[in-house]
Amino acid sequence: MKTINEIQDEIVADFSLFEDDMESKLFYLMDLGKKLEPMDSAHQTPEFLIKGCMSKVWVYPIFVDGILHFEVDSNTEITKGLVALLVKIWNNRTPSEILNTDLYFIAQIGMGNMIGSQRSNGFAGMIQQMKLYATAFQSHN
Amino acid sequence: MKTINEIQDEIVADFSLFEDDMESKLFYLMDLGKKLEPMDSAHQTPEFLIKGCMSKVWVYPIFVDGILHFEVDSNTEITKGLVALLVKIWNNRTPSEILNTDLYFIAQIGMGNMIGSQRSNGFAGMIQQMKLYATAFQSHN
Amino acid sequence: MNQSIDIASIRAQFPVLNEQVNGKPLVYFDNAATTQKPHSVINALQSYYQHDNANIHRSAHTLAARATEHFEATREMLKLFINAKESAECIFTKGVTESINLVAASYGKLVLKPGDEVLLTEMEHHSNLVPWQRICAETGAVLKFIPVESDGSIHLETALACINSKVKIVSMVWVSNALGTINPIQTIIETAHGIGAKVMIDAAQAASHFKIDVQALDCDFMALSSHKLYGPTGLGVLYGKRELLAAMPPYQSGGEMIKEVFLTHSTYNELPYKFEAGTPNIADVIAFKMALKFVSDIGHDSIASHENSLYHYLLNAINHASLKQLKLIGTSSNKIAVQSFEIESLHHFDVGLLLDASGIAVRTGHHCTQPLMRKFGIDGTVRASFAIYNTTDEIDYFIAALQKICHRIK
Amino acid sequence: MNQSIDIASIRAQFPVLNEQVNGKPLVYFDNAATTQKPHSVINALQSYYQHDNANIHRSAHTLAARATEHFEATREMLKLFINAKESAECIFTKGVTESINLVAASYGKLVLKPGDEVLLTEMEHHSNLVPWQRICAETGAVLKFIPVESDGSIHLETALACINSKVKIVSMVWVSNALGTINPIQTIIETAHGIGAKVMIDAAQAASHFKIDVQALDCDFMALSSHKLYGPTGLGVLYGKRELLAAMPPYQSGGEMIKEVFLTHSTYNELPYKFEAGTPNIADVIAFKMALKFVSDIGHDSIASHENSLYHYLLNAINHASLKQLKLIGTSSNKIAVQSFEIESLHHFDVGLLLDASGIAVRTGHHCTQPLMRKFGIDGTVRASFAIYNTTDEIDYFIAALQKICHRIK
Ligand SMILES: Cc1ncc(COP(=O)(O)O)c(C=O)c1O
Ligand SMILES: Cc1ncc(COP(=O)(O)O)c(C=O)c1O
Repeated sequence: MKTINEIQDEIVADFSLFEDDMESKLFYLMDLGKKLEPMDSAHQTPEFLIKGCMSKVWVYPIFVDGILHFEVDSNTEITKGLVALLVKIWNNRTPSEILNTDLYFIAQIGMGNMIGSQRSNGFAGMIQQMKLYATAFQSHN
Repeated sequence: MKTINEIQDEIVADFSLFEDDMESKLFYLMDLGKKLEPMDSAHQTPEFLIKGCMSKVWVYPIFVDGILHFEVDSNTEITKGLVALLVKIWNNRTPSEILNTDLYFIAQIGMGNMIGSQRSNGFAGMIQQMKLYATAFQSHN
Repeated sequence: MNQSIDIASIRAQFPVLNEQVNGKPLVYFDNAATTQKPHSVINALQSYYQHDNANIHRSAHTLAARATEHFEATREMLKLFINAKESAECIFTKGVTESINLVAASYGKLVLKPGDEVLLTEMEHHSNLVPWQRICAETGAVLKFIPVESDGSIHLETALACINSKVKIVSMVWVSNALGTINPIQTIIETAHGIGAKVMIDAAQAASHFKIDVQALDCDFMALSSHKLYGPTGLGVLYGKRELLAAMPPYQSGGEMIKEVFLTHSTYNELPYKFEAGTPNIADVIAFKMALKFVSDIGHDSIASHENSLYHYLLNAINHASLKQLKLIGTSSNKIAVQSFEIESLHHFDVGLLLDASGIAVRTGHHCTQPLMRKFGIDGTVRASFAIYNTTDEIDYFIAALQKICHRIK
Repeated sequence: MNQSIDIASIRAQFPVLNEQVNGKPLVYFDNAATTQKPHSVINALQSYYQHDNANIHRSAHTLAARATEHFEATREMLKLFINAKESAECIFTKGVTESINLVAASYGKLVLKPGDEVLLTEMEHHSNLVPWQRICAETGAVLKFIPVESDGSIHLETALACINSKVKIVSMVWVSNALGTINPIQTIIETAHGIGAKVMIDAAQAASHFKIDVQALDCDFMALSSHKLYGPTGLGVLYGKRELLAAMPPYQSGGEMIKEVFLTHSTYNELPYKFEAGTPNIADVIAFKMALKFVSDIGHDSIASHENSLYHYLLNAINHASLKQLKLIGTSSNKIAVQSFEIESLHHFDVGLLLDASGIAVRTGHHCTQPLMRKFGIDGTVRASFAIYNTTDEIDYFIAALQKICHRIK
């Protein structure tokens, strides 16, 4: 299994291929979203909805043997791609790996520019919520 | 007795002496106001108040032997000077003389510039009211 | 009177049209949300603050006199623009929203009794719905709605049938911001007057597209927003017939709107000042005159003709491009140049972002018409809305972007 | 922290100060009516319309995102400027007048019962008087007034004695616009809180002169106007404590302030949006940030120190000029740099015009404080009010003009 930073580097490399082509970046994000495992619709309840997102984003954490797994979904394709990026990096990691991550890829791919400040806030909300779950399960351990 | 236009010409000549000295023009107006015959305070009732003036201006018409005479007053010196100009021109004239006047002196002394548009409206109100009285007494005759 | 107009020279008056968005030239198709501003409006703002800025009315100094004169000149221009009987019938507000709130709170409260009806349509902007919900709740009046048909229009007969003797106020949108539908307000106004009801027209979307004549329409109230009419943000207009405005209690109170104030009671100023409490939005009012002049100089006929031809070009292009996943919302034959649509399997929001990646600005979402969206069984649309400075080239580029999107999601 | 400041370089930021009025350089002493605007504010307006103009919130395109970001940045700056706990406690309004109307209509209506008291002072601006008259008439509450002494101040003991258990709301001006008096609001707020009353502060005249800290003051509401704080016209602020604002019903309704809208009912948005119905005054909000920055960059200490020295210079100069016909109105020792006066036998209006002839802009009239004028037995004053860009040279010139006037009317 690749390290968190190896995956971040891959993401940065992938995005750099598109150079300034914003549209292709968004299509790429949407493709990422499509490749996600489907989320159990029973888990798509208000308590697992991320606050502060303009779209609906659900993040459902599953903690087994010290490892966190995330089921995610969204009602919009691009947001689904965004949360897919986080899943790519953080799925099947320990809480402490998650909590110790420096998410440098965000700045390196120029995320702010790509999705604007309002959606950036939503994206920050996803990160915060995933880290909250990591904190919760870490102390639970 | 001088004609209406002779008096207008005098006024224009007087003001031209001051060139661009606005302050002196205003003092001159105030002096004109001071020279007015005092108005009978019994005539200073709301019905003789000019509408649309920022200051209070009373115009009380007296019609004797086909000749109009105006008693006027104001609570502010400069406005009193303004109405004094009209009295200078129109006192002791027949209604038709008043109604046929072309008040060219207003433009020639640069009145708009001197007193601003709001007070110009008030000044227009005085003129209109004095002409209304002239019309009324003319038809009455 | 439909002279052909030089769109290039019109575009040159709008500095924002030179912007690059995501490396692409801006294509601004979000005009129903707010229009861009010509140089003349921007310069008027700048010039006011550089040369004339002062608080207006009742003052002895030159700057204040100058500012007052310019301020009232806009009101005079406005009177001509909408053909009001007198400028005192034109009241400056913050926008359409405030204009409607004013009428609901002041006139609504004055006349509405329990059981009376207030008649709206199902396509109202929230700004012409929520204020009436609240005043009805307060007075016991009942809200009724003229239904919207599946093409986004209202049937005139159905509408007229809603106008019964209980109706005291009809308040409706002239042109739907979400769909572009033009409503048959003239007949509705006549019929409403026949039973003694008063009619308020939300002209937010109408004013930049065709000529308004409040006397010909005989509407009782009308609301406009400057920012949708090539003018500054933060400014609107309430037109009202003098006899109605004169009978209404003031809305907000404070400076400017009073005549005499004692500690325990006050008397109120004349129209229009009675409804303009506090220091007004002086600079924006003054600059708004240049927006009215911009529209008048081009002429509403020329504007309507250019925008209509853009709209037909768009519909044609959509047909020829055979964008199978694209579904139009709002297909009435009587429309301004506004088109809402969905793309199958894509959220409107994603479509908006993808178009933005190509530099194309459209609005996405419920367009402040949630009940209308609910009626169509959707939670929002993508909306392209045109103004005088848009071109067929921009439409070609837009269609190409849509094709690319539809192709990618196949 | 009182560094000496370079007034020449500050003046250079205000283009209007280069104006000629009646052939004389403009001397602008009408700052209490509205301040002039620095380049940075004018440029921000221009730049917004040239590059970013779009309707804000809930949109997918770049211009809208940019405009939204800048718009909310002003709110963040404002939070720091008045030291609010959170930016959601800062609501954008049209001005102080609307802010007070909002509180009177929403909070006043919520809490006032027949017999309750609303406590003001006798020196309130009409904007902080008429709205309370109206809500008292509607709710049966009673208006009471802290009396004004002959020097234009209020006695703290007298004020505190007015605060009895019937008082539910105290609403008062921090600094009198007519007289310049600074009121002892801190102690009044504490005392009012002691009996459970809420306190609204009209800070229209305070904000440009000294530092505001709403948390230290612990006031419940505060109103500001941008145009008196070097910012654009048409914009104000209502600060309110979250728990109060959250409990209050909306004021105006329409777009932006809703969460979910159905035909028959609606739910409302979170703070601050619940109180911001309709398209806001986007451009002016964005430019207002530069006004706040202008004041913060100079620093309130430096501003106060410069203005105080101007004021003492003025009083000294008046004394030395022995202007016998001149009578000062408002002579409290605790004042900002504002001086009202009369000239014996001359109407204030004439004085204003005569000063204008020398290029000097002052305000004349009742200053929207008719009850206060009545208390002094006059119908108005001439008022000179200073800002950061005024100079002692201007005061010398002003005194010379007054001398000439007094000499002429002898
Ligand atoms: C003390 C005071 N309160 C309220 C106001 C009203 O402010 P605005 O006209 O900006 O609403 C003013 C301004 O004239 C004022 O000086
Ligand atoms: C039809 C309609 N009504 C009302 C409004 C509200 O206008 P404003 O936000 O300028 O108050 C709008 C603008 O969004 C609109 O399109």
